[in-house]
Amino acid sequence: MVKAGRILAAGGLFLLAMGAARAEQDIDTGDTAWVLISAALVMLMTPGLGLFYAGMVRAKNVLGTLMHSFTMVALVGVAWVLWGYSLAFGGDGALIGSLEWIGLRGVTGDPGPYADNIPHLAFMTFQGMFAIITPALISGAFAERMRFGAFLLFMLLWSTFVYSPICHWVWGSGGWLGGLGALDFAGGTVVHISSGIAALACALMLGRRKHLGSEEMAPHNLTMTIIGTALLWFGWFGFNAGSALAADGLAASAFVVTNTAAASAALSWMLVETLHRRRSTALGAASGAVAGLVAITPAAGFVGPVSAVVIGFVVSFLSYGAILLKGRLGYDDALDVVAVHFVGGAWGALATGLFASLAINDGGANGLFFGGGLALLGRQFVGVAATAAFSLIASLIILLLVRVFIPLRVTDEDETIGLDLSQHGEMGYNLEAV
Amino acid sequence: MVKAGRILAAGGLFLLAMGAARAEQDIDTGDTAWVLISAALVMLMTPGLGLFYAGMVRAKNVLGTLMHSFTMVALVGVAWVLWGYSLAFGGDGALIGSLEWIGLRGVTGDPGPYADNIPHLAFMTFQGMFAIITPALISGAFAERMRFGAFLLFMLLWSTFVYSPICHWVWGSGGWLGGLGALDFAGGTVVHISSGIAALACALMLGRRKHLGSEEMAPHNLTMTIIGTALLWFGWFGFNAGSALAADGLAASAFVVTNTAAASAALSWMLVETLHRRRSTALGAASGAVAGLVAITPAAGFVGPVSAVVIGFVVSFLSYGAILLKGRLGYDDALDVVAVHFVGGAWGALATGLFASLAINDGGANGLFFGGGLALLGRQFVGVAATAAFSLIASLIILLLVRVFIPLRVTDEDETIGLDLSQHGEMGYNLEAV
Amino acid sequence: MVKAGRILAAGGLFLLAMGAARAEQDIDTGDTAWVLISAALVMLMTPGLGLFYAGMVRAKNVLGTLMHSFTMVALVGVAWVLWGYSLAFGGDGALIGSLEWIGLRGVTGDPGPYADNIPHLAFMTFQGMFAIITPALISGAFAERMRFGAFLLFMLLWSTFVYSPICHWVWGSGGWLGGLGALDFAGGTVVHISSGIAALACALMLGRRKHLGSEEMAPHNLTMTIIGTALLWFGWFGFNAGSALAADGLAASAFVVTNTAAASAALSWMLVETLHRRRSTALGAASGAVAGLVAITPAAGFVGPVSAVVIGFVVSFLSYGAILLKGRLGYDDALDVVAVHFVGGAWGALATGLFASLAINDGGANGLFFGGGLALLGRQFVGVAATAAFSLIASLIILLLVRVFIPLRVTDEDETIGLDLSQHGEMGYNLEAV
Amino acid sequence: MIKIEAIIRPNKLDDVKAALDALGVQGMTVSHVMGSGKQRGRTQHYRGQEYVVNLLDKIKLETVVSDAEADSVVKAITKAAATGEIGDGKVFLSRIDNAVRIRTGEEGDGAIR
Amino acid sequence: MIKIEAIIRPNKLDDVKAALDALGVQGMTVSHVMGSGKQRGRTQHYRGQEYVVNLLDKIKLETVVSDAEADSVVKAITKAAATGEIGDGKVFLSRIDNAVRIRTGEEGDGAIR
Amino acid sequence: MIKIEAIIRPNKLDDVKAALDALGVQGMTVSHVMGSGKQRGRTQHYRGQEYVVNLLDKIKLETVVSDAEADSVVKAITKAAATGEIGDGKVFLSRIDNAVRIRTGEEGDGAIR
Ligand SMILES: Nc1ncnc2c1ncn2[C@@H]1O[C@H](COP(=O)(O)OP(=O)(O)O)[C@@H](O)[C@H]1O
Ligand SMILES: Nc1ncnc2c1ncn2[C@@H]1O[C@H](COP(=O)(O)OP(=O)(O)O)[C@@H](O)[C@H]1O
Ligand SMILES: Nc1ncnc2c1ncn2[C@@H]1O[C@H](COP(=O)(O)OP(=O)(O)O)[C@@H](O)[C@H]1O
Repeated sequence: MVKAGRILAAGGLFLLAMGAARAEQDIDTGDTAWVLISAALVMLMTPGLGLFYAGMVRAKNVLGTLMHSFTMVALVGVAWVLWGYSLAFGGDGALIGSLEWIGLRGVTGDPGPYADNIPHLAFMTFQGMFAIITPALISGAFAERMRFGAFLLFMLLWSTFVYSPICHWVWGSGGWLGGLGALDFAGGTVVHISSGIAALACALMLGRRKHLGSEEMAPHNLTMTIIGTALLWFGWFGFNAGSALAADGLAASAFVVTNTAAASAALSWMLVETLHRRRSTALGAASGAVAGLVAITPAAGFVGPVSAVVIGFVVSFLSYGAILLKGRLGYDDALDVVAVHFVGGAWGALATGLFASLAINDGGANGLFFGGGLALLGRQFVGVAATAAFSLIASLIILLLVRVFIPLRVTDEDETIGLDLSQHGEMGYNLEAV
Repeated sequence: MVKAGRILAAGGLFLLAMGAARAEQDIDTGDTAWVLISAALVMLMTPGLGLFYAGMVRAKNVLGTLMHSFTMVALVGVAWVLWGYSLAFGGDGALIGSLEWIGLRGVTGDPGPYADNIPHLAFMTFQGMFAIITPALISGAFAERMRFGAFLLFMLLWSTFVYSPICHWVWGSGGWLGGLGALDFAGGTVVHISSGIAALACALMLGRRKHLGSEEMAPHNLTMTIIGTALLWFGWFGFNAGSALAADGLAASAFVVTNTAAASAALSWMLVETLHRRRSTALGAASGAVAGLVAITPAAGFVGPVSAVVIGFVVSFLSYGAILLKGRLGYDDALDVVAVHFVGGAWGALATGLFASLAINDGGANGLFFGGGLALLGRQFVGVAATAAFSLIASLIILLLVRVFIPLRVTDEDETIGLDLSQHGEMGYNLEAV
Repeated sequence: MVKAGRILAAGGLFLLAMGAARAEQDIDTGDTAWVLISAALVMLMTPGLGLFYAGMVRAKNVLGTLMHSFTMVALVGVAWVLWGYSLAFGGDGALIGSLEWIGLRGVTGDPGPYADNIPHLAFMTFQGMFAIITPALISGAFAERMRFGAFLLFMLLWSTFVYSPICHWVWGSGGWLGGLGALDFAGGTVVHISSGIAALACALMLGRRKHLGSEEMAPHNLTMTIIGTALLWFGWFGFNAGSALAADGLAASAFVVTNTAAASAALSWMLVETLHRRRSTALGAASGAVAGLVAITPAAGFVGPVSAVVIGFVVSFLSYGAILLKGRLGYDDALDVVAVHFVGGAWGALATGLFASLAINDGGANGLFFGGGLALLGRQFVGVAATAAFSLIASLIILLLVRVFIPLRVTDEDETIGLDLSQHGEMGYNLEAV
Repeated sequence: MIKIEAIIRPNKLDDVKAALDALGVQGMTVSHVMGSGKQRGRTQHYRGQEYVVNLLDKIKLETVVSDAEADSVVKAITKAAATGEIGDGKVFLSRIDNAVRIRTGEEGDGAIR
Repeated sequence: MIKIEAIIRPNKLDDVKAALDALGVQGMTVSHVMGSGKQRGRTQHYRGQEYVVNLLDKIKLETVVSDAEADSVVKAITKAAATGEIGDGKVFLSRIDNAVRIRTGEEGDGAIR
Repeated sequence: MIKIEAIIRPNKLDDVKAALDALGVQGMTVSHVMGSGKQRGRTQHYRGQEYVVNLLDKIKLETVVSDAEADSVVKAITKAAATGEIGDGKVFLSRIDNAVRIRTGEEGDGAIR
């Protein structure tokens, strides 16, 4: 798959546009500023996700849920530097990277092979933030019941053996999915489908929360969820528009469709709620916004604003439907990762095959609705299917493996007491102490 | 009115300074990075405003209040792309834009007519964030009692028939107020006066909250208000310094006076409180900071730092006085939008006529205190008066119109229960669930 | 000490790399965008710090604690513009700046003497954000018991007579510590050691909180502390990578080690907790992240990513140990400023003497582990010792002086009631009002 | 002495307090409780799922009064707290054997006025 | 009338409510309290410091019933709230002299059903 | 059995608990309440508007003890909770007809120790 026009076009057209006075290996300060701030924005998304999730759980699990995101910044933050980046982007293999950049050996402030306009380290850290948030996304599935030690081990393995390979397939030099020519601007497959389907594996393996259905499990603090949504939306500009790897017209275009799809999906989620339940909720508006951001992610650099309105509008119906379906199927994906990230990501990847247009990005392709026929749509489908299949199976294997060493679930008593006290010996709130 | 030096100077002086090697239609990556991140910053202000407001209401209305801001990002986010931008910036009319850019037809990643150094889409989305926050500002006036459906309809109409025209008058090509030569760097009239006076219309039309005065209506969570203030202040750097539309000395100057005026006004609000009530409050420091940010908005690119200290220092006395006056006049502008945004914005616009200096921005003018006489002050006054008069009348008409279809207020019972349960079927906090 | 390579290299190598077409006094838009957004990021750190601290106090002191940070943005924000910047960066003295830039006279949108690639005002405001956060850091030491008036007076004096001089020593033109050739990339001495040791002075002078040890003083809202940590981490990218004063490879390198050290320290704090208490906590992960950010601050532009892993890993053991020691020594540094900022900052400064490498920054030096021998380590030690000694003594003198005019502590009754009601006449939360 | 315990609607607290004030009864203790009874809760929706909350926010107001005052206090509360709609709440009366004012050690009726 | 006051584990509230429902007892008032007794609290750690919290979250459920019902209600609560582990809580019974339904002014047994 | 209900200052809870501990009384139930009485509230200011809050934070501590213990428990509470300033609170005593330990079904005095 082709990430941004940047990567492919790096040796060609773009440089000309940069002005003749710029030497080939020069760093562009504007592009670098944009990629660095984008990396910072994407970093902020992970604690933002923590807030988004933590607001939805019961108060006794608020810190445990925040930790599911926060510790990913720490754990994957270190692992990515030590080996993850090299496995994802090193070498030229079809299936996985190499160990050539282990410990970032040779990755410096000079431009690297993936972008000649920014420091290699900037590209590395921008990518690292994607590697951090992806496993954190999964954690919504097993909220309120996973043992902390098992969680850490699962995530370390998943990041290494699922994320890095898929990332290499799609964006790494020589990666087989990238070679196919399907499009994934900012991580529809790499980030959302991979995590969304891993969430299904987790929900199935961990089982349902105790008393689900009988006890009330209403979100304990939706204001926290709204704050998280705001930070996610804000950070997503870095996620999508930063994926242009340059501060150019393509970045602006990705920025605009990102905002538009999120806005459209927030509205349509409110609409579907009103149709179903006669009221539109704050949680619904937030959920819609996130679903819209997920859906536009693979398409961001390839579609125009009116297409973004449609992509966003449709995703809420699909994700909302998937949530209702979950109720019927009976698995406990506590915070609806499957419905939002897998369903939303798959829709976005396929929608790219419908709405992509060379008028938006001449490094992309035309989708079905813009005269491109079914070719791109087919390639998009292969991307979705391959990513989902691999991530589902590999996640199940890793969970089985972890279970050999540590039980996946907390004890019943600890689940009753909550993760905060049982796993961390803390309480989120002591609002009434003297 | 002249927005930034950028707009007017776009064809002239500025290009020379950019270096000869840059072709005339080239995008500057540094400027683009700055405008894109500024757009992201301004986007963040709207949920920040939601937090600022929501912390001040009672807990039973917290989500309803957050929704008043959050849904603006969604609703205006889509409307701006589909028609709002075109109505505000398309064509050359004196009173309103055109439909030429409807659905962003022709608005691309290449530079547009308003800024030759950045993608047209970047200019569009930066402006879109202003269009989003402006109606959200109004919502503080009718907090805790407006029906959600009526709210949405009012906002859609207001954005289309009040914001877009005023924006065109001031910043659009051919706009009559811009033609006069008054100065509004970042939206004193377009954003703050227009919304601040619309707030008065809403407060008058909706009437007072039940039991105002008899029941205690203390802010339910001032920590939320402080978080919101922090995000507003942070985002305002994009609002004001981003309005330079370039990462240059003018942007730096606007950045500095923004911070300085906010800081000065926070101090002076604490002072006036201490004089009046013998204590300075956190809500006061926050209110002062926001008032200072409002006041410096029109002046940001035209005044120096010491002037900013004065502008900020004075605004708190004016806004605080307006709040006390509200108590006497008896209208229920629940969260003091009139006092902060209309009074603060009007003071800022007039202060620009006092403190503007060609030494700061040679695309501006000299104010009264810098040897410019009364000319600029007079033009500023016309800007304030015209904007306020139009917005007040148009807002009243729209409210009357909306009322034909949907009652503006919730029922008494729903007001007692709160917006969260009655309008959205949710509760903000479930802190004590098991 | 040498701040960034930027400052020293300003006249030399760097300009060549910028491309020949750029005139010597031209502003680079990419660098300017980066420094402006970095300044905004650092601004956000101060309210972020307020949240970090306020989550740890009891609910009755939450606003008082937020005010300790928030009012610094206001107070120092104004003082820096009026005289602080001039005292820190004006003139060529060895010990203190001059009054030449008082009220920012002569500080404009053109480049200044400290950086020729960005507006002087951008440099000024970026530095101003450091001046704002430094005193705010101290406030954790005297949380829950300092009188608000005494607090304001102390901070104004400390900023003027401690921060500005130390800042001049290290980064100011002619400053004696800078002349020595020790390294402080982003403020290990200027920010963290100066504030960390001042915190000790405050803890000693104010005495212990009433009932410390007998009453439970558990953090009232750790979710707030986590939000604060997220904002600190996010903002720290501006703090450290912005200190490159350019959007270049050095900035990217500083960015990467910042994230890496924070991640590593969060993990190692969780480890040391697990070793000590068999559980890792959310407060621990947050504390570790902040300690790691502190430790990497002086080293950020001089060390590589693997060194950052080590620097971060070690700091948690040192800071955690210092917290345990505090329990033994009996002073009440309420929120552990000494352990995190003084100990972490001192370790970071010395670690720079161990891990610095010319391969990372040829404007720096080689540390002990990279073939540089003990020379740099010795210079680093002088920097730590001189800063700590001066700040400790000067802080004590200022406290004694303030005490002449205003008692430092609130009355016993006010301490029981809490700062929010007693100092500000407000309450943070009214969650259960009707 | 009689303990009067009233479960009332949260938004009636101010009115009840005013009514007691008018009788010269100032001492009272108030707490947030949740009540279930005939009154139906509002349904909430979270991501399409329905929650019927059948514990509703109520205020419990307790005041210990002398036997002589009890009757008029109950009347005042009942009048001030009533809306006529289901959910207005109850007043319960029970006997208190003794009361002590902590500050002074006074006992009996003297402790509660 | 008898007031039955039960201190129970928070996570047993739903079971107890169901048991009372089965008896036709719907009126009750519930509040969040903290209890101390034989049950030991979990220790918490904040930056290496240990806090033993010996006040544990409990639910207080109060329901006023007619004398005739009291026995079966106590039994139902006791059965539904028991886990057999220390900390299950207590039920206290005391006499209520009168009850008034605020909405209607009804008194006595008629007020509580 | 006697129910002892004490309304005390929040910051006196630790002292009172220690005093009860000294008497061997460990079982108790504590809740956050708001009290009104002679003590005046602090005024609050929000944007220049004044709020006089006349409901002040208090702690309600309930413990059911045997008739024999009641006197010493009341004395201990009164002593530990007193500051001598207005607002120290009250202790109320009332009769409990029976107590049941949910865990074991024990009744009477045996249920409360
Ligand atoms: N038998 C009871 N014991 C204790 N509290 C009760 C009882 N019955 C009702 N309540 C309290 O009174 C409140 C109102 O009761 P409800 O039956 O809804 O309305 P009404 O009192 O108007 O008939 C309930 O929410 C509950 O708190
Ligand atoms: N004498 C008492 N008076 C009032 N409440 C009590 C008393 N003893 C126990 N409780 C309440 O009952 C709860 C459970 O008591 P505990 O002794 O821990 O377990 P158990 O009831 O199983 O023996 C306590 O947390 C407290 O709320
Ligand atoms: N008659 C009463 N019934 C119930 N609670 C009371 C009564 N009088 C006082 N209280 C409680 O006792 C607290 C202290 O009473 P107050 O009159 O302020 O001081 P003091 O007890 O020192 O005279 C009040 O806040 C309230 O909670």
